[in-house]
Amino acid sequence: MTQETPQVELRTSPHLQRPIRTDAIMRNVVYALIPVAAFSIYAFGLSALLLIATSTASCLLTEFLVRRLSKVENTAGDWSAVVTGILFALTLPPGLPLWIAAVGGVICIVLGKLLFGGLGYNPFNPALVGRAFLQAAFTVPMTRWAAAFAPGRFVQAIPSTLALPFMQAPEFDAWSGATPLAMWKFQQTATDMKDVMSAFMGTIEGSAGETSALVILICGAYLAVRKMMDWRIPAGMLGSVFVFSGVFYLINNANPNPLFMLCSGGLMLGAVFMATDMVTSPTTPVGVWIFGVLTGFLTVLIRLYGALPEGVMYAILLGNALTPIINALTQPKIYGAKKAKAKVEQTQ
Amino acid sequence: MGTATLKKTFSHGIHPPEHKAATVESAITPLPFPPGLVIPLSQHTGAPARPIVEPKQEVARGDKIAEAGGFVSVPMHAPAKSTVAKIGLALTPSGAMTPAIFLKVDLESEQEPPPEADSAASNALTPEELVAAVQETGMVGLGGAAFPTHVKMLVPKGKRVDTVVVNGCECEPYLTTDHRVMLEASEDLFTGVRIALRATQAGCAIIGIETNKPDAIKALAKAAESDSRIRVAPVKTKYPQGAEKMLIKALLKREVPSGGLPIDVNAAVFNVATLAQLGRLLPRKQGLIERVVTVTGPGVERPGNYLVPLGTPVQFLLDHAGMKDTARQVILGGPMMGVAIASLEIPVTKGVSGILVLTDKELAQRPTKVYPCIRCGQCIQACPMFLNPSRLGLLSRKEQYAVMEERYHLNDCFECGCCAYVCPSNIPLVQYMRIAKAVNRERKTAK
Amino acid sequence: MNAEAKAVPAGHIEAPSSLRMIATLGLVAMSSGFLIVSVYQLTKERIAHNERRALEKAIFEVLPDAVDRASFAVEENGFRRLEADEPFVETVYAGYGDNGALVGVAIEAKGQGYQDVIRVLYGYSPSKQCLTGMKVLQCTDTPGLGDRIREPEFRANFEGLDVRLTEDGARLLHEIETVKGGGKAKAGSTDGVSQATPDWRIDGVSGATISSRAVGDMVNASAQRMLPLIVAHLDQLKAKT
Amino acid sequence: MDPVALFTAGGLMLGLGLILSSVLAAANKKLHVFEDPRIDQVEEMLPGANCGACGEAGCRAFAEALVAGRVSPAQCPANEPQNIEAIAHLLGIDAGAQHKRVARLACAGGNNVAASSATYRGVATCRAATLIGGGGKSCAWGCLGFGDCMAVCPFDAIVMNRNALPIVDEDKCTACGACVDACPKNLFSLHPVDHRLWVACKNELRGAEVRRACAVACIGCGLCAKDAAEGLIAIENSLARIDYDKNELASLEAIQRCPTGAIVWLDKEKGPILGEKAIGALAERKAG
Amino acid sequence: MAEKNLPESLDTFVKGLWRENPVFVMLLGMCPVLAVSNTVKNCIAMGLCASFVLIMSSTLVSLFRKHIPKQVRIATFIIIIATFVTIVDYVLKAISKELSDALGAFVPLIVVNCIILGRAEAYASKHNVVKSFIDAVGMGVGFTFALLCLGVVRETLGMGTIWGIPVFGANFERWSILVTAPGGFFTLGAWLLVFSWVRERGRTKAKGGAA
Amino acid sequence: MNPDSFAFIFLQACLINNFVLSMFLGICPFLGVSGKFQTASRMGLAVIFVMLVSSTCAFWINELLEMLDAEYLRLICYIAVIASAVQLVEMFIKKFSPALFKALGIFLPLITTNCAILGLALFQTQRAYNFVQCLAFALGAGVGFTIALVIMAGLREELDLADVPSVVKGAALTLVLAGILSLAFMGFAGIGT
Ligand SMILES: Cc1cc2nc3c(=O)[nH]c(=O)nc-3n(C[C@H](O)[C@H](O)[C@H](O)COP(=O)(O)O)c2cc1C
Ligand SMILES: Cc1cc2nc3c(=O)[nH]c(=O)nc-3n(C[C@H](O)[C@H](O)[C@H](O)COP(=O)(O)O)c2cc1C
Ligand SMILES: Cc1cc2nc3c(=O)[nH]c(=O)nc-3n(C[C@H](O)[C@H](O)[C@H](O)COP(=O)(O)O)c2cc1C
Ligand SMILES: Cc1cc2nc3c(=O)[nH]c(=O)nc-3n(C[C@H](O)[C@H](O)[C@H](O)CO)c2cc1C
Ligand code: SF4
Ligand code: SF4
Ligand code: SF4
Ligand code: SF4
Ligand code: FES
Repeated sequence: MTQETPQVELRTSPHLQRPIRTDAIMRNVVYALIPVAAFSIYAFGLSALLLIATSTASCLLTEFLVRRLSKVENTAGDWSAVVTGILFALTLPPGLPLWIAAVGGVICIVLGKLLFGGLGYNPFNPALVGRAFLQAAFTVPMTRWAAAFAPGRFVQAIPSTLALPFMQAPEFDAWSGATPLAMWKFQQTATDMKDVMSAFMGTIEGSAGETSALVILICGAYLAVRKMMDWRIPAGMLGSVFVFSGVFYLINNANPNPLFMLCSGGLMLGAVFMATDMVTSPTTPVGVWIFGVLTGFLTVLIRLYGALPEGVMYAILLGNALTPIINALTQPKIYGAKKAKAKVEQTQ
Repeated sequence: MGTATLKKTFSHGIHPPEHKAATVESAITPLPFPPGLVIPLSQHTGAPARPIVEPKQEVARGDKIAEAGGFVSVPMHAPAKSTVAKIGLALTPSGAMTPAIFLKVDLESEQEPPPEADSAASNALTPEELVAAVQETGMVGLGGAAFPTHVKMLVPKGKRVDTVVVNGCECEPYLTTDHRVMLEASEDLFTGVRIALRATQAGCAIIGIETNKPDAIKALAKAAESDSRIRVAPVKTKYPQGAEKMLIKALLKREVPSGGLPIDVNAAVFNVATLAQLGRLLPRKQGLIERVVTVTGPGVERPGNYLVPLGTPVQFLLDHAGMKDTARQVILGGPMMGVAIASLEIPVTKGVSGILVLTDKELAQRPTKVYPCIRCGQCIQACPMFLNPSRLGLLSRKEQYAVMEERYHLNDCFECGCCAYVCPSNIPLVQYMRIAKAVNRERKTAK
Repeated sequence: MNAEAKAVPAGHIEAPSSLRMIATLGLVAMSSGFLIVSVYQLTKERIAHNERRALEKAIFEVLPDAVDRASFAVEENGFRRLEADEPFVETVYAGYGDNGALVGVAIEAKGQGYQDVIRVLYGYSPSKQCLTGMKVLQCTDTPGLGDRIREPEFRANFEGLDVRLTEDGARLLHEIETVKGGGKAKAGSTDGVSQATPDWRIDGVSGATISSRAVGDMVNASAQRMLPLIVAHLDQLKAKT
Repeated sequence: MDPVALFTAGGLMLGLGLILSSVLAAANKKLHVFEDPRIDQVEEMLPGANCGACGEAGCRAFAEALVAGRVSPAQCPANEPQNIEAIAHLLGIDAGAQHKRVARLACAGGNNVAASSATYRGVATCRAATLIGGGGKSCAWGCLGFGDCMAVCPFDAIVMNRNALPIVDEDKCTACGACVDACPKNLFSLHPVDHRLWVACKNELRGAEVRRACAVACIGCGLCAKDAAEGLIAIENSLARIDYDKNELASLEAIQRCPTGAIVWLDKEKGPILGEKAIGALAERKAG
Repeated sequence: MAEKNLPESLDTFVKGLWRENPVFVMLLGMCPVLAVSNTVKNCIAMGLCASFVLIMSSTLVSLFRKHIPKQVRIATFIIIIATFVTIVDYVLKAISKELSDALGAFVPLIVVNCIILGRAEAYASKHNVVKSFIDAVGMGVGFTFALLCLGVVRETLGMGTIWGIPVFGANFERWSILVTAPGGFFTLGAWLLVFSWVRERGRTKAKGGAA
Repeated sequence: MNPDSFAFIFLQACLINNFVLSMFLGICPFLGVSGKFQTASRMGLAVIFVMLVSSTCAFWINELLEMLDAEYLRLICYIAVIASAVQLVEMFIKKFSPALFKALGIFLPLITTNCAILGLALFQTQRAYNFVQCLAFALGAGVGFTIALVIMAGLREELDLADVPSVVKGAALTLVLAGILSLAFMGFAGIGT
């Protein structure tokens, strides 16, 4: 007895809605990442381009195929896999064999995301899960850094890029470089303002995307202004790195100076694009600050006192792990809360 | 007293587009009588009214046709000269069938004019008598909740009201009834405010008006100069500024305790339309038989503010205002808190402040695809009650309703819709809250 | 039927006498004691033999010319001959050649690696004033990475490593240094490959810089302390006493 | 073998054993909390579904209640008969009589016969839909068909049929009542299986008003009451109501002249049987 | 349902291997499974050691089950188990130092392996000697099987070898994560996933077949 | 930092070589009791306590056995004494805090027969720690176990609200989480050297 005339619709209030959808947010993150990726390609040439393309394709394809095979609604179109793919590529050393990047893409999406139910439910940042996995699985290729701005980078890929699947890549002495942080850690080179400037402008070695602090900051600002990113997290994280490394620098000035700490390594990329992944960071206003400060502190701790030169990835992953607890302990005090009661609730 | 200069407000909240231009200039115009009226016996919060008429009985305009079913209840009056057709079940916006009096309107004969005001008599009443008189008018809150006004005016023993807050915010987009009332019935409004002051024995009254109604602020501020107890306070234009808890916070810097009432912070809140109606009805010993309704939205051809006899079916009202073919959704109330109705047979009741008609176009702009919560925290930063809608939504999805209540203050949510408004993932958060509340309520009564 | 069913709980409620508990447990414990001690006695010889063999194998590996060895406990000023190896006593092992002459000393060094403590044994030839070899005894660093300090390429670094002492014999002339993979050839000797050129540098393992540096550092620290002691008390070791 | 070692080992272990057992024995006396061992035994004989159909908070609680003698074994509807016997045997009590009860749905308005007045969009559960204008079905009492009852049934006894109406499998249903609680329209109730005469409608409106909403609704015409045994059926609120105290008088006669098919005979094998008149009316409707 | 027709003793045995596999189904004794499964050789050694202890203690417990008072039950079981573990530890050390070094502390830790105590508690103390023995053998084999499942994956991918013999050629890029701690967790997680997927498919198939 | 110092031993046992996440000790209770945050934190406290008790027991037993030249009885003595000590604690809790007992349920006995507890005793002996070092080790191991347990519980409670695919639900999910956590803890490698 269905009526021919179109029926009225019943929906729940509110009947007005802000017109920004989740896929649009993800798409805008992709836009914001394009300049970062472009700079990376400019610095490392063909290898970086291939790396980004491979990893993005791998992430997207994995998401699509797994969803298809498990016969649930396909979510490959929500752009989040693209974000993961690009960010993942930007954390990898240029010159990494492409097959490893492709494997990493699968790990990101499956281990980092789909096992937990997909977008929104993953407790850890998928791109970083992928990177941490690769770091532990293929440590040698993952810690081999290519020199930036090598001549001929646009016509020729770094040879190791094209290693056969599952096979070791050849050494690439001719192309090799070292990150400023590793230089400091393993060669005890001092760091001065010149290094700070080059790290800020991006004329240094490192992961594909950890090169120009300036470009990353500008792109981050775009997202923050459009309210698609929580500015408090990078602010907290960078601020905390600055303060803690400043303290250590004052105690012993063999430690790198705080500005160098800010601009070097993956900190900028991590603080602006990865710690801010809303899925894996706290939601409460206080929690967001705690998260920023905590990840910043861990970064400094690992960089200065750990075995590894760089700690951003581990710091963010540890922050992710603590996020549920931070959230639980920082539930906002509600309007009209009775004071004593609020305390009891918060400890739950 | 003049207006304060600082814009007062509360924390969090949202800024939806206002959409008020279509009706803000349209003066209140009376609607003709429909052939049939439906008077549900329960159009207010509290016990239903008890009918005191029989089928086939003839009633005059303004006659009492149902008496209050208790203290938290109000009587009903006939909005027109008519015959009682039957006492049966009628559909309510909630979808349930409730008892109602069906009236067949006598369209032929002249409707009696309202009686003359007798201010002197009403001014002589004691607070207790005043409360009883208010109840007799059948007044309920016209701001939306339809809570019997006399109950709020009766100050319980041991409590005290120092300030009467008059709610002229009208923060809901699209709606302009309160705005028009403030402009067109300021005399009645001030009479009403004085009644409220007398009944509650409060020392002063503050009329809170959002800054997007400068003409109303100006007009009322001028009128308020004559009475030192009454002043006008502009408040920031922000949704849900009109929610009483938010308004109290903005004007008095007090927070109504969780689970408490305005009276717990020595305040009483009344909507401007409520007090304007009261100021008009009480001196005349008249009952509430009509109200101002904003009929608006892209699906309406002649949007405007209509004075509508209570019980008029929405269909009749929309026929009068002209409903477009593309209309697809009819909402009683504003877009943020209003309820979509399934049938146009539903009558306009005391709590309906607006009818919003949306078309295919608006619905198409709101796709139904729901993404998972990405924990962006937008909702947390929007919720004026400082709840955690993200968590509440996730819990509700997994049917952990008890946890929502025990740990996440479910019952403090007043369903303003800010969270769902900002949610990029299109999660029906308000609906999730309602489901949880409904289930919890059911479980409690089952116990 | 019913009576029987009711009897079930009754039986459970009654607590067993404490005496029975004590007796049972005591008996079981005693039998187990006998059993264990028997097995221990039976396997003791064999286990000691295995351990000795493993140790000797390691010693002879780092002291390629040795065929016999003797253990000495390290003391304040000199060494004390140990007839049997004692646990938890700092020990060096003197190695003797075919003719019974001292060919070198094997010394254990340990230090923090990437994950956990690394223990190595290295051989020192007092006559040649160089190291003769290194063997990793314990290393839980990442298999495939840190583990590569076990590989011959890395161990080759220690064969012939220059550990001359200063004139006064108080410390090493050159500190043992670990340089980044391939750095040795460039930075060290002029011709880069010659084994004959004395070198005090160790090539780090690429990708396991930390573990390899840790080995270098611990050998350095140990050599700084032990070699002067050995040189000073060489007679004791030579005399096997 | 070294006798000294042998002696040391034996002695040490004996001492150890003695000390331990003495401490444990003492602690056992001082600190023991008694718990009836039968609780565990009984629990093992329960199905472990923790469905709550017995009225206790889960199987463990039911076991405790059984041992305490507060309930009888047959009150667990989900248990196998032999287990019920076994529990009764263990506890030395009577198994208690068990009447097979099942859940019955008071609505027949599938989406082929019942009209809808609005399209609902939102969370796809009956509970959610009810809260928004009643869910958009023309009949305010009718089943919404999103299957909350199916989802909640712990025994998979409910399936939704082609017309989005829940069908209860009498064999699988244990009368746990989960569906009764879940249905926001309160359409389910628990009945002994032998209540076979059934009014599958709750609409309290009358005549044409009802027919607009649903073709199989009870219109309150009273024909069934006339045809049935004296006093078995009464009309209340425009609905036929069966007095199950007189259930033994029920027969297929009552349903024959029902013009809509709102009153049915729920046959064990064949499922709901409609009266002749209703079958005709429905066929006509389909054709027209 | 072929299993139904098996004689009871065989069923008791098969149950430990598959239906009630201590590791994959009961999730017991995970520590050694994760810790020593990085090479196939270790897996087999560990499997044998644990099985020996399991069989001996189950048999013994079952033998004396009527004589052990409830209150000292656990203490007694533990002493029995610890005895056999100590024996295994010494015997293993006597056989091969390399192997006992590779298994490290996990041989003595067999004492607290939840499977062994669990079986003593849940099975041996309630059943006769023959049944307990068969159950213990089944559980032991099941445990070894689970170890091998992990060991094969971890050794081949993580080291490129099986039983120390290279399988992928010299140039293989090893997935060294698999022989480290996270790799252990991931591999076991992956196996559990595979098993639950198989089980789920079996269930839906059974349902589909019945309908 | 001095590798024999209290602080270093504590850090090492707590973060760098976390008992659960990099040494694979105490996996059973880690999988079993990490479902609820509240239970996990209580269990964590119980473990810290039991670890301190057993570390102390083990240290003195070892002294005694070495005196008697009966090291071969080490394992059996450790386990017997620790087991009884914990059983005492268990009875104590059952008597005086039934709520706590209910929350920890069957896992209290599991603490006894738990690799982490015995592993602690064996490692401290193997490393020839003195008494103070033993306490640092026990405290570090206990705190590390608690951290891992509590983090895991937080994550799992969060994932209760997620749409985890049905085949992943349960132990597989916990193991995957543990794997990623273990990866994240790799970042602590070398801290303090
Ligand atoms: C049970 C109940 C009792 C109330 N009692 C009082 C009262 O004593 N005084 C008062 O000022 N308001 C009272 N109210 C009205 C509320 O304060 C409030 O005005 C009403 O719920 C509608 O508010 P809203 O539109 O902001 O939701 C009561 C409301 C309820 C539901
Ligand atoms: C989210 C929300 C928004 C509201 N907005 C308004 C408003 O704009 N104007 C208004 O008069 N009442 C508004 N109310 C109702 C008030 O809270 C309060 O009930 C009312 O002002 C009391 O007056 P009344 O009983 O005379 O209606 C709102 C309530 C809520 C929960
Ligand atoms: C998972 C993982 C395990 C590692 N294990 C070791 C190790 O066992 N030994 C080591 O020296 N370095 C280890 N590292 C550190 C790096 O492999 C490497 O030492 C460091 O980045 C310096 O690299 P380089 O030798 O190429 O200069 C590990 C790193 C990671 C991420
Ligand atoms: C500001 C922002 C930062 C993001 N950062 C990451 C990231 O670091 N890694 C990642 O995999 N996805 C990132 N995403 C995408 C998305 O949140 C991610 O795929 C989800 O974690 C998947 O559930 C980001 C998204 C936004 C909006
Ligand atoms: S609807 Fe409830 S939860 Fe959402 S913003 Fe409003 S008060 Fe907060
Ligand atoms: S606004 Fe929506 S997506 Fe964002 S946290 Fe709230 S519920 Fe989740
Ligand atoms: S949920 Fe309903 S149908 Fe299912 S068993 Fe319980 S009573 Fe029967
Ligand atoms: S019977 Fe109730 S719960 Fe079931 S589908 Fe119908 S309305 Fe929903
Ligand atoms: S096997 Fe280690 S705790 Fe169970």
